[in-house]
Amino acid sequence: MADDQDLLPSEQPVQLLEPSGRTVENPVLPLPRTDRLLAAYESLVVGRRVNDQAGALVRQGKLAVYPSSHGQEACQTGAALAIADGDWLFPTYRDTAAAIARGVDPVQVLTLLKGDWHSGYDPHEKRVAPQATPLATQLLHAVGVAHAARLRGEGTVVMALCGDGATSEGDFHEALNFAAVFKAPVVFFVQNNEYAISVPLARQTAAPSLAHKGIGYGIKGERVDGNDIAAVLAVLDREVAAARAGGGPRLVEAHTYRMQAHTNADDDTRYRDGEEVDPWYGRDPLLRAEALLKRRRALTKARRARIAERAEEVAAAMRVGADADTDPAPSELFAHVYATPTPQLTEQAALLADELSREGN
Amino acid sequence: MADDQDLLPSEQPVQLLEPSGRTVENPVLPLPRTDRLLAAYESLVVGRRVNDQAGALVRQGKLAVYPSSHGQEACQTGAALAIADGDWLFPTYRDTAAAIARGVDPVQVLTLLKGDWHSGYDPHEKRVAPQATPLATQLLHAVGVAHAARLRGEGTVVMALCGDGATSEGDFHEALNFAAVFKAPVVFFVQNNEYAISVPLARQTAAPSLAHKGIGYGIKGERVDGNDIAAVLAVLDREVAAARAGGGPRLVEAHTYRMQAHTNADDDTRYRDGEEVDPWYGRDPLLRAEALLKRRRALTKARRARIAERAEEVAAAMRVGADADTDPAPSELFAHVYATPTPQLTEQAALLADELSREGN
Amino acid sequence: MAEGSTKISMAQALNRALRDAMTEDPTVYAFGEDVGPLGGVFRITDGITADFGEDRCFDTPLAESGIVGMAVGMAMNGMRPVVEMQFDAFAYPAFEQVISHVAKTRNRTRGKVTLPMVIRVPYAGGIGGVEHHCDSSEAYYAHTPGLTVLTPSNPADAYWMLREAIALPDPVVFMEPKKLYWGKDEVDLDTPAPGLGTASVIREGTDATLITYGPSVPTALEAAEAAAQEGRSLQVVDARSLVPFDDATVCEAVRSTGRAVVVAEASGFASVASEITARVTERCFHSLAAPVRRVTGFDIPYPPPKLERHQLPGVDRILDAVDDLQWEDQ
Amino acid sequence: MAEGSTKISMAQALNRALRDAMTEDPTVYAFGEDVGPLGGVFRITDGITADFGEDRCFDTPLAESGIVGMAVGMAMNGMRPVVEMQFDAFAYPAFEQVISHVAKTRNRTRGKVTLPMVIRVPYAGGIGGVEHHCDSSEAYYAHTPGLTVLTPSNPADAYWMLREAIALPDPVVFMEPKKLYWGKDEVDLDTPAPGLGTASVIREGTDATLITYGPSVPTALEAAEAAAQEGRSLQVVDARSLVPFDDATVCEAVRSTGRAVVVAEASGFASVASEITARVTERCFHSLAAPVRRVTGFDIPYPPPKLERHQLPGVDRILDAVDDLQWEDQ
Ligand SMILES: Cc1ncc(C[n+]2csc(CCOP(=O)(O)OP(=O)(O)O)c2C)c(N)n1
Ligand SMILES: Cc1ncc(C[n+]2csc(CCOP(=O)(O)OP(=O)(O)O)c2C)c(N)n1
Ligand SMILES: [Mg+2]
Ligand SMILES: [Mg+2]
Repeated sequence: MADDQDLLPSEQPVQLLEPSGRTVENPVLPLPRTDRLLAAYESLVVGRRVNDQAGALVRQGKLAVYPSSHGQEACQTGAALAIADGDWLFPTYRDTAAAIARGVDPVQVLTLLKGDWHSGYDPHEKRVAPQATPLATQLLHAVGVAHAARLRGEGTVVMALCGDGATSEGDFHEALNFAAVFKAPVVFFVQNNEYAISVPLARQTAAPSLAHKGIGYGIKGERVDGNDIAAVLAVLDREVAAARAGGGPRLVEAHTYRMQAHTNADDDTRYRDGEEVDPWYGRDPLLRAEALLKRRRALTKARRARIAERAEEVAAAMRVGADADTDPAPSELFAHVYATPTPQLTEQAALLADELSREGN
Repeated sequence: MADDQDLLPSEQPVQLLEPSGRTVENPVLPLPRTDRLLAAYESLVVGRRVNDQAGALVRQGKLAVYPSSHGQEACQTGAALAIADGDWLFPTYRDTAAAIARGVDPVQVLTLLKGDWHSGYDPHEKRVAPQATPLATQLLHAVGVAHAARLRGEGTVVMALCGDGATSEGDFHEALNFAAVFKAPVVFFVQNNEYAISVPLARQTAAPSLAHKGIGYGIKGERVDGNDIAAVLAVLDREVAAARAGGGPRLVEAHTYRMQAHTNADDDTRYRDGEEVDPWYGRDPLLRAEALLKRRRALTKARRARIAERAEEVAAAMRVGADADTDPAPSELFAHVYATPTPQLTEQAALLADELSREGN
Repeated sequence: MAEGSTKISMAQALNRALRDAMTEDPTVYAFGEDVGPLGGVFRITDGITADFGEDRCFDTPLAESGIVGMAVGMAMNGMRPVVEMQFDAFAYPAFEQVISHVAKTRNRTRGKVTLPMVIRVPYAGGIGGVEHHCDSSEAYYAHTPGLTVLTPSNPADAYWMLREAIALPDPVVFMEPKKLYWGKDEVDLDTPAPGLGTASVIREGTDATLITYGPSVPTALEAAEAAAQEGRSLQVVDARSLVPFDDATVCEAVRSTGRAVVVAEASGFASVASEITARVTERCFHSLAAPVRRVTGFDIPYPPPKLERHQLPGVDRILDAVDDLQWEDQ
Repeated sequence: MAEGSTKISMAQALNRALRDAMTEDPTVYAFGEDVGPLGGVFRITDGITADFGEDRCFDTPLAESGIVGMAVGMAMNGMRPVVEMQFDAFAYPAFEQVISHVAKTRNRTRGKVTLPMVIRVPYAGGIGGVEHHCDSSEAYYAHTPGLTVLTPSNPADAYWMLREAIALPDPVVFMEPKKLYWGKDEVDLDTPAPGLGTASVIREGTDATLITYGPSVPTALEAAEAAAQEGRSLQVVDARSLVPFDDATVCEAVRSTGRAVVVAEASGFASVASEITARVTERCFHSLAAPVRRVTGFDIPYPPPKLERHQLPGVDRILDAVDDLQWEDQ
């Protein structure tokens, strides 16, 4: 049995960059290399642009719903960049930017947001699971994917995301426990953004931190400043490597903040003050990364321009995608329920087809 | 937020009595007073007798099923004796001896074991919830009872029992979390008897101990030698007092061992060796308590005789109860589904009554 | 609550019912996810925490089994919890608590422990919701002995049925058709409660009977209106209470017309609509001029927003079914 | 598996089916509570860990949502998990995983992610089990689009149906009537599989049709035997596959006799029996001389052992229902 102290998280969330962008000395975790930080910065900019663009499309009535990760882009980016191509990412409904950072086609993520279908990309293509809505349920799927890979002797690691609220669900518990018992190579990455819709963290847990949940499963817990991309990357890199090396699962809690309402349908003025939100603008993950890269003169004008251009390309694609007529055919309703439709579904599909033909569709 | 070290259990399970019955010095937890230990000893003897008698009745075909707590009597007794009359006990299917130690009529517990009805005592009478079968579900009920009492300003504490296997269920997690967030006065008392039917503890958890699960909820965890009645009482007394004083919930793990098969229907030779079981005979909770009390000359011959007599009375009552014709009336099937039977049930009851009258019943 | 008749939405009616119950009975407590300061994602508990205090209406950690399980304990200990499941599909984590305890505790204890509690479930579709937000889950509960399952279709019923549900000594699964939350209607608070377990003939008619409930009620009424234009007189029955089921009212209605269509949004297979069809047929067989037809959701997962209209029983689909009722020999 | 015909129990047949599938397909994995060294509380996985190794058949921590959720992930990643829920009521903690993921993943991903997995559920009563060990939970699954729900009634069907279930590219809830585990019968392994989704006419008859499945099949056969003594010829259909449902076979049978009784152990309200009654009536209305009758469990929680015989559809209750089929005008 592990010495229990090794399983507890560090006393404070790991931080490698102050909000000002100045670096923090850390005896064990070095700052990621500059080219990696540059790539991460690009992903942050794209992520922010995705959030802004989706928000605008919602306001224009072109998307049905959007849960923004504005302010959480360092978590989104870090989760995607810390894993290798053969690994898997398990995102939630809020992790659109993570899926895009992982390479999922931004237009394909619109399928869900436009209300065309429940999910729009092939999960096997980039090894990104469908964005999960029922909270914490996907964590168990992540364990299953990891366990299957481990049984086949593959070196796959699974990055499984969830929010602070989701840690209260029974499935969170069962997932961490199964992963630990089976030594499944999963990094559980909790974005603690202090809210579950309107419910603040204090109503979610009385624990010293969410990372302290690890020890109860024999899992090493760690916590990190979730608005510090350098720290997120450094910590996730270490935990992914540990999981890949056969060390079993890891739990990482990122301290961040949900800057916007839960979704466009939510009114956050009913449960929090602007004064609570304000300080978080000073902790913006983009500005912080930018300040560092500028200080290191790594962010050339040309590079900035290229990054901005990429972000605009993604946004433009989203706008085009949102306008495109991608309405699904009614017959699709019956096409994917079973590999072979049941006799009952065949009858029902015929009924609908008949109705539609009479309507003149 | 609590200092995290305060929430971790002691390095070793608390022990106040060695298996030999010799006392162990403990700087913070004194040995319970002798009269209390005498009362506990009586309860241990009765508990053992209940286990033996139930086992015999099963072998005679007079009970449908019995999950024995042989060897776990110190946990059974401790759980019952550590709480006050106004408190509540939430036992599992295995905790028959605890329910009896709490004052539930031994004959009434036979109702379930004979297959007469699902539960045989009035839970409000002694404040003992029905013995729970679906694992860990009762822990949430315990939290609700405690929360209701707290809302009314009552000083009630709830002692909620479960096994090591049950700690893997989502409801265990949700119960501890709810209790912690609402500061509900619940003492969660886990009898870690190393098995969940055939599954050993190592397949249940990779944690340093089950008591290490507390910190993840902000709950103080503690562990105790579950075959040492003095330690069980001392620890539970302390935790009950803390919960009553408004300190919120507590988690206590008792290290014990399931000496017999899971139930009479189980064949434990399929998954464990006799050699594994044998050493536990040397850790018997009764012998240990007896050795202490003898050494202290507290166990007079007369007292022993009285205790033996009480145990025999209980056993005799169980035998009589097992033989009594307590078959429920078929009409009861419809009597307790709703306060007022639905029209559907009234029809169905009439159908059955008609059938039975035609059968000549 | 102020007396007399007012025009309010179903959401407001539910809010008032909860407030009135909480005012009258100090043992009524409301809790769930986001029901506190936010007032619930559908605002059913709007303002209740502010007015009744944080003890009486509060947010819980995010865990539905926890919510229902804690409610069971509170109900065991003298309280009347009213809990909210945020959406239909998010009640599933509580399934074991509902089936194995909420439904069975009275029976388990031979009536010694009763659970007066209400589980409110906003359910069904028609609001453009994404996956998991539009399930019609009533069959799971209606199939489970020990549960009372109610579903109002208008503000007045919503008010009175929630009051009755809270007052009942037994657990109620209270299914709220979320697409009807915002429709306003007169609520006359001087009218006495309808009486638990009763169906209601909400439109008279002589040619055939539409039997429906919850989200499909307005559609059935529309269909009856459209049929009337075509000279066919359809009676509409709102079952309201799925368990207990009001056989007397429903069967009397069907016998009076001799033809029936059951309309429900849930997928049809092994559903409440199957039950109504089966029992009406069993009981009214010789009064029936044609088999009872069902118009239900297809046996598919609830569709994405862009396709949901095909899943919802619509006026045309209902009228097609009515046309199928073998009128030729009339 | 050795060829030819042998007399084995349903438990043995299931064990063989699992072994044969595991031998043929290295992606088949079995896991759950106590299925490893113990071989499961019903010994369905007896000896499999020893013979196939701990990776292929293993015990999990005690958490049903975890078991099903992990199986979903393994199925996503190229495997064919076969998981055991220890008893019917202990599958409820997994309900959200089953309803919101197992049933919906293929549809969610437009067929990109498929879940070839089997959830084995020992179900129903008749074994003197205590509370929570005897639920007939098939309606919950049969009502849920996306699930295939099978239930064998004899060793041969058990063998072939489990093989088919494991081979299917979709998730199957495989309901095993635990009271039939120990009954032995001939299993001819040279006979081809029955074909997924097919009902079976297991006894010919001309006066009325008993439609049944799973635990009630032997009782229905007994009833037919008793009826024959009294000169009444009852046909018996074993539905076997609840989803998909074999309308063709069942309706042809009912039309051939003109009378039907549906026999099922589950509580009747909003059940599979309701569905069968409704659909047979819809489809065979003009062939029916009497309404389709149902003989089901009462709408009560499953009784304690001492009373369970009253809940189980018995020969007399079935014959009473047959007597009720309005024979007077024959
Ligand atoms: C099982 C379940 N219950 C309830 C919901 C409704 N719901 C959607 S998001 C949300 C809050 C989630 O909070 P958190 O896990 O912190 O993630 P965040 O939204 O902050 O990213 C809730 C209650 C759900 N999706 N699933
Ligand atoms: C939800 C649920 N799943 C499965 C079971 C079947 N079951 C009964 S007892 C048991 C083992 C429990 O082990 P543990 O919690 O350690 O308690 P013990 O029997 O050792 O006292 C199992 C799996 C159950 N009762 N409830
Ligand atoms: Mg959050
Ligand atoms: Mg145990």
